[in-house]
Amino acid sequence: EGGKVKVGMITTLSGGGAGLGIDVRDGFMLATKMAGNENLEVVVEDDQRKPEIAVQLADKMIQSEKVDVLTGIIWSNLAMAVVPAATAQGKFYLSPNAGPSALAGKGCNKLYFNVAWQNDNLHEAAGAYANDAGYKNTFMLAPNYPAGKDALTGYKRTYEGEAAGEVYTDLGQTDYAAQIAQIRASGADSVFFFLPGGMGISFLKQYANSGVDLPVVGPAFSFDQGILQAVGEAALGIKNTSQWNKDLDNEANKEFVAAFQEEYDRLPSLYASQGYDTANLLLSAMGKADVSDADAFQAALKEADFASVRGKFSFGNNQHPIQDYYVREVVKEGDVYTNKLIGPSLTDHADAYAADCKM
Amino acid sequence: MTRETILNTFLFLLLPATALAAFALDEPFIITLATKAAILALAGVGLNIALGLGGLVSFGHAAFFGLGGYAMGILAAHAQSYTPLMESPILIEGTKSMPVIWLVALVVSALAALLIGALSLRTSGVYFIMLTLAFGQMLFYFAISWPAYGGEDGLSIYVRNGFPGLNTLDPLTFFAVAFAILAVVLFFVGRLARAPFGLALSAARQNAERVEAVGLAPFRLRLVAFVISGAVTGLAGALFADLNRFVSPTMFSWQTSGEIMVFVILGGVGRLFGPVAGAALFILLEHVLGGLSEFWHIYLGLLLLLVVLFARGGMIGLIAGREVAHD
Amino acid sequence: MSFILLIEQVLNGVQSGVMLFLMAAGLTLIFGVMGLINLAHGSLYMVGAFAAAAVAAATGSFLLALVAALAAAALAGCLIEMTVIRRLYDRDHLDQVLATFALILIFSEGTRFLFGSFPLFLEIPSALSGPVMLPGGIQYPLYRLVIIGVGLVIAAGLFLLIARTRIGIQIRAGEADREMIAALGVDIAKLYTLIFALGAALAGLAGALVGAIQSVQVGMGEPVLILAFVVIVIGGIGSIKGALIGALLVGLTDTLGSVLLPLFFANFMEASAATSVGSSLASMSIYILMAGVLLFKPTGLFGEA
Amino acid sequence: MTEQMPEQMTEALLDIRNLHKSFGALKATDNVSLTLRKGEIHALIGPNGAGKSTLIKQIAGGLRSDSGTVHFAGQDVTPLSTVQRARAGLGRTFQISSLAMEYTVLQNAVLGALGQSGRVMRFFAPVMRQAELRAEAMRALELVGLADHAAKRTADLSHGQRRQLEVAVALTLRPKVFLMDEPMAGLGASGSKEMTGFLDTLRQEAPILLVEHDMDAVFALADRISVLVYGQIIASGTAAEIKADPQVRVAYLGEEDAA
Amino acid sequence: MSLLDLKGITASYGPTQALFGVDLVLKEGEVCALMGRNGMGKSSTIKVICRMLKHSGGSVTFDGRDIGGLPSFRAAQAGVGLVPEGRRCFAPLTVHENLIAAARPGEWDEARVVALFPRLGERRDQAAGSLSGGEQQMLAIGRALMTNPKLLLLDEATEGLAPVVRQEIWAAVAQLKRDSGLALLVVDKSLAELRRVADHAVILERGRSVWTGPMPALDSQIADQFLGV
Ligand SMILES: Nc1ncnc2c1ncn2[C@@H]1O[C@H](COP(=O)(O)OP(=O)(O)OP(=O)(O)O)[C@@H](O)[C@H]1O
Ligand SMILES: Nc1ncnc2c1ncn2[C@@H]1O[C@H](COP(=O)(O)OP(=O)(O)OP(=O)(O)O)[C@@H](O)[C@H]1O
Ligand SMILES: [Mg+2]
Ligand SMILES: [Mg+2]
Repeated sequence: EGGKVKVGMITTLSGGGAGLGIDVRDGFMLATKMAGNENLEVVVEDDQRKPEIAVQLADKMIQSEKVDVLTGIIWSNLAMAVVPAATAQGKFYLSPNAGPSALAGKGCNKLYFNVAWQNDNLHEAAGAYANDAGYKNTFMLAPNYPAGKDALTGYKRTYEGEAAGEVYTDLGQTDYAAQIAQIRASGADSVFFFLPGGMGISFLKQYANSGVDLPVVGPAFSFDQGILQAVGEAALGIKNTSQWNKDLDNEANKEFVAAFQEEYDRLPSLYASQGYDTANLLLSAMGKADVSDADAFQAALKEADFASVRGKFSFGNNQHPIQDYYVREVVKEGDVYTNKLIGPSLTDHADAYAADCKM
Repeated sequence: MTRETILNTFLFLLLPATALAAFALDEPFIITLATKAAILALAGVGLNIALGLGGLVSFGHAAFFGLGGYAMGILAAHAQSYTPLMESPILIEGTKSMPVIWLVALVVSALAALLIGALSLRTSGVYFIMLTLAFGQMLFYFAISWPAYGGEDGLSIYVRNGFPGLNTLDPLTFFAVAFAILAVVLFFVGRLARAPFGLALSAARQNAERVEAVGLAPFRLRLVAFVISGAVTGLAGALFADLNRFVSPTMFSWQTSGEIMVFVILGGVGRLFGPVAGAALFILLEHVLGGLSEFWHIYLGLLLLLVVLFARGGMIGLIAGREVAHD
Repeated sequence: MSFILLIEQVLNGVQSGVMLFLMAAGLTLIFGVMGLINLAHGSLYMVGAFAAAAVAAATGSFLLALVAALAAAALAGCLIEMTVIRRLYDRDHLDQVLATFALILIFSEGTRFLFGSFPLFLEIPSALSGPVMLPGGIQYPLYRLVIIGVGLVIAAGLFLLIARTRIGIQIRAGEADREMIAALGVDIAKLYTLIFALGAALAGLAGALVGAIQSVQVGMGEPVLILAFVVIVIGGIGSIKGALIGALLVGLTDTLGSVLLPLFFANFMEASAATSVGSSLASMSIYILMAGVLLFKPTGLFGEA
Repeated sequence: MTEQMPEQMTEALLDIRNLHKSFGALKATDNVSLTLRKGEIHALIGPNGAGKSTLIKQIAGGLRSDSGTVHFAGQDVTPLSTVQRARAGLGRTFQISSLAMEYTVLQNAVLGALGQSGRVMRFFAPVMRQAELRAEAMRALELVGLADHAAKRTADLSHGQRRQLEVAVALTLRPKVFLMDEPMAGLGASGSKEMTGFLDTLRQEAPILLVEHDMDAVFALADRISVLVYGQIIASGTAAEIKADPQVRVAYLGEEDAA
Repeated sequence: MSLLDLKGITASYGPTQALFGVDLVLKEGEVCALMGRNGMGKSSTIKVICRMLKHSGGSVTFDGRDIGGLPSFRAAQAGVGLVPEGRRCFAPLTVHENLIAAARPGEWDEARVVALFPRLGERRDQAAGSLSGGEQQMLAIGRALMTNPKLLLLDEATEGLAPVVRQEIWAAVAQLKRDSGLALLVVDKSLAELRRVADHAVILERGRSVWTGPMPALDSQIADQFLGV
């Protein structure tokens, strides 16, 4: 059953942020290797984190490589550049990471599946955790770009307390002394921040050294396996929210974590898990339908009939995940900083835009 | 015919030949690459007017490239959503017509170049480089944080804009459009370089004191050159956005300015066809090396280094000889 | 905003200015004095940070890490000066831009090849960690005070080197007319290698010092590079004093802009819009500052025509 | 020779009144007044650092005067820029050659002709094919004796040849007045002799304010000589008068004056 | 033994050959006049001696050793002092800084240079770029003397100087010749002055040394033939 499928993976493999793309790729390739399905062919290209390059690679994949399915993009702005054009040309797109709201609501599409989360989800989970922890007055911090604004919106959607301050920093900012001083003076009882990549590392190091010791919460992005070692002790004990952790107790996850370490000699990250799930979703659909029959293949994907490393996993009407979100804590295991699962934050959570999707 | 003329003709024909071959072999993506090369070459030709003829090292040409791109993005986005750009005092509607978009891109980037040039040209040398960079960065940050047109996410146009009587969705047709524009601009720039204006401008680069002493104002010459240069690069920006059906603030980034500059230097500063050679080579490298190794930037870097150190006068200089031809 | 907070923010501005100065000092030395636009200066900053992180991880000593940063950056500086840079002194700025741009590509991807794609860990030594109490009840990280001190010492040292020593005179003479100073018997090539290495070492030191409180990652040098250029242009190229003043101006504008502008807009706007508009303007503020300075003084505050 | 000229010919074409320029405490020019009449060569001599080049720059517009006025062809040009003054007909040569080095000799001369023609904002027709400009440029090159080198790159000229080209470019401007800062400098003995002969004929085209240290040339050419010392004119008169002036001998000519 | 010995020097600027065979011998304490019309290769010869221009054929021997392969700073250290055509003072540096930039110990120090050119003392802290032309020329000579050379190359050192100063410089040259055993190679357009100070002369014509001989032998016929005077 099911014919050949050619997948085009466009992801960030060089320059800043390459670590994320490499993890998604490695997770994805691990799953395909484990499945050993000869009908699946993957071509990988590096988008250098530039939207224009991503668009051109998509054109190349579609026009020259004649792929059936696209995947791999890490960043929302690149996804916004590629996804509408790809689906307009009748190609499936499976998102292993980015989940911009525009593609979840009005802009949803039969050919577009998100296998990670909608962008707001982890922030919503953080807001829910803040309520549980009894925070009443949070200081919020994010970079001044659309995803940053979405982050604060998402947090405030579930968080019920007051805002001690809302601050947007420069994208790529490296010094947070001014913001930390504001936090100190604000009378907040907690801090929520969304600062992906190097920005988060800088913030955490400086925060730890500043003498301010309010509790901090944030989405998993600043605490992921790839960068935790660089933050070091400054991250210890911090709570963060995620839909996955390496100690999640299910068979698929155990197998994945073991196989990933075996194959690549490092602990898997959130992004690797998402890449892995994306591949398994695709493989599950390939078992059921032929990609040339778009309707059938879409239906097969939507069933989400695969063993997710997150445990239960299903798609909502807008083809975005309905899944559980957890609180994790940064701990040190031997020499390695990593996350420990603390407990659930949101269960069977869908995103806020699903209602706008007319599909 | 000099060697440079032969080389130029060859280079010039290389692009359409590639596109046609790709068409014959049914490799539409190669046509897209050729189109990209033509458009980026156009941006480089624009920069080369300021850089090569005028000696104005602008590190902020991304400003015009981006403005051209956003002219297309904003007009098309409004046309796409059927919302007017402005209702009072006069009604301005969006449009999906390429000629109108080009005109707007030209005018907007020319005006921006007039403003930026009038301010930046008060300085010179490195200060000029940095001031143009500063203006580019201002626009970059503005575009990133201005939510109305997508901020950092940029703007997607789902269908390419139209040109009366042509099917621009067809890759070959769109290539032909871009190439025709490049050809026309090259012709005019070629004339401009040998015209009185070109002689005076180039003299102002070599020795401004001398130009003043013969009764010509270097500032005016440079400003006019900067405006023409900005407008051409702006037009390229509009085409580039149409090629990708997408605009984003990266078009404004300093790396974009740097890349346009790389085309020019790679090909040969002040050579009419320098940017064409430079852009084509760059895209070829990106395409070929990018496929070879994750670390292809190392090879690209080494190659660029070799060109600067050992092929003075760029690729064209290497092949056609160092001296820029004089009448 | 309370007065104490304002003072603290001013201190933050000064501190970030001094951090920038560490970077700008080497750049202005190379750029102003030798007339070379070195875009790869940011790469040397990165080399310093990576060397420090690697040595700190291996030995656990921050002091050794700093030494390693200085040595590695100086070595890298010597190496590129002797292989590449010295062929660029007589070229125009364009060639320099392209060649050093190429060096960025090589350094960045080379570093990634050696150290992988993930950020490295580098921490401030425990003796310098944590806050201290300043008069007036301001809690301020000790490490940042140390950076301010180091920066000012380096500023003074460089100033003396360039303005008062014979080596300084020879360097400046070489910038004016390289061929002539050589014809008078000065081995300018060796001198330049030395100066380039010194500038590189300063960048490496900056990378290590700053890397301890930021993220040590590939590409970390580029944003700082642009800022450092802004600094030396505001201050006037080639002037150490200018670089210091420029760095402080940029640091203060950036810090205070990001804090005060949103507050300012909140006076006549709804809060979240004010935050957003204020932050946007703040990110442009240093460029506006630079444009403003150059419009009134086309060669920077302390630059010569 | 000025006595024989008709009245309107002797009226001052260039009239400099009370120019001052200080650099800090140094008064580079101090209340300098000078006139230049049609058909004459007025030489300005004086020790090094006396302020001659400063004065030329003040007249040409490159340096703003602290006070004083420059009248040119009956018009007060004091507020005008260098460019405007050049357009008005002030042709200038530089003490240190200032040319477009990448251009050929001919192109440099055409540039001058172009500046004079006022038709620079043309973007289409090739400039080197424009017959009038070429003719004008060649005329100037022939006058200074560079016609044979027209196709040579300026950077490849020897020092002396560059001096000649400097004068040629000034010629193409068809100026009403020449300001020449040391045109003989760098010309060998034979070159100086030729240049002297040439300037002698040039005064028919336009009068010359000549700054020069070559006394053979100055005494052979000048109708009037003014001596500038420490920014002030200490003497003014014919060659014979100046040669005899003891003050001038001490300050400038020295004792063993060859002339 | 001769201090400087050029044999059959040829040299080019890129494709244009400037020197086609120059022979020149100079002994310690001697003054040699290098003459020729404009563009005949005087400056190029000077540049070959101080290694600013690489020669393509022939040999340059200085102080008993072949300096043909040395970089220019080594030639200077060996004792070649240069006062270049066009002065080339370091414009942004002060007069004082110009003087000490490349100074080497010896009998010439700043005090002695200032005694020779008092005006330099008056302008000690002024930027060289804003000096008058003549002042810059004095500075260039002073700067070369401060390196305490064995051979001083003077390329049009009196260009643009007032007659009084010119006389001073000629007097200084004569004094150098008399007192310090310094050898001088002088390019200048004043035949009269060269006759007074030089021991012998070399005349260049189109990049070739066409006449060499003691100064008195340079009669008006030769001067007319090669120099146009
Ligand atoms: N920009 C300046 N700043 C300070 N002093 C200056 C400046 N320009 C000129 N001077 C001084 O003004 C005086 C006059 O200089 P100027 O160049 O006019 O002399 P000059 O008469 O042309 O001399 P020369 O015959 O040697 O060329 C000199 O002492 C010079 O050092
Ligand atoms: N940098 C250069 N590039 C190319 N050709 C040059 C260069 N310098 C000099 N020449 C050529 O070399 C020849 C000799 O020049 P050189 O400067 O040695 O002459 P010179 O005798 O010093 O003349 P002058 O008396 O005018 O200074 C000339 O024909 C000149 O055109
Ligand atoms: Mg003068
Ligand atoms: Mg000469």
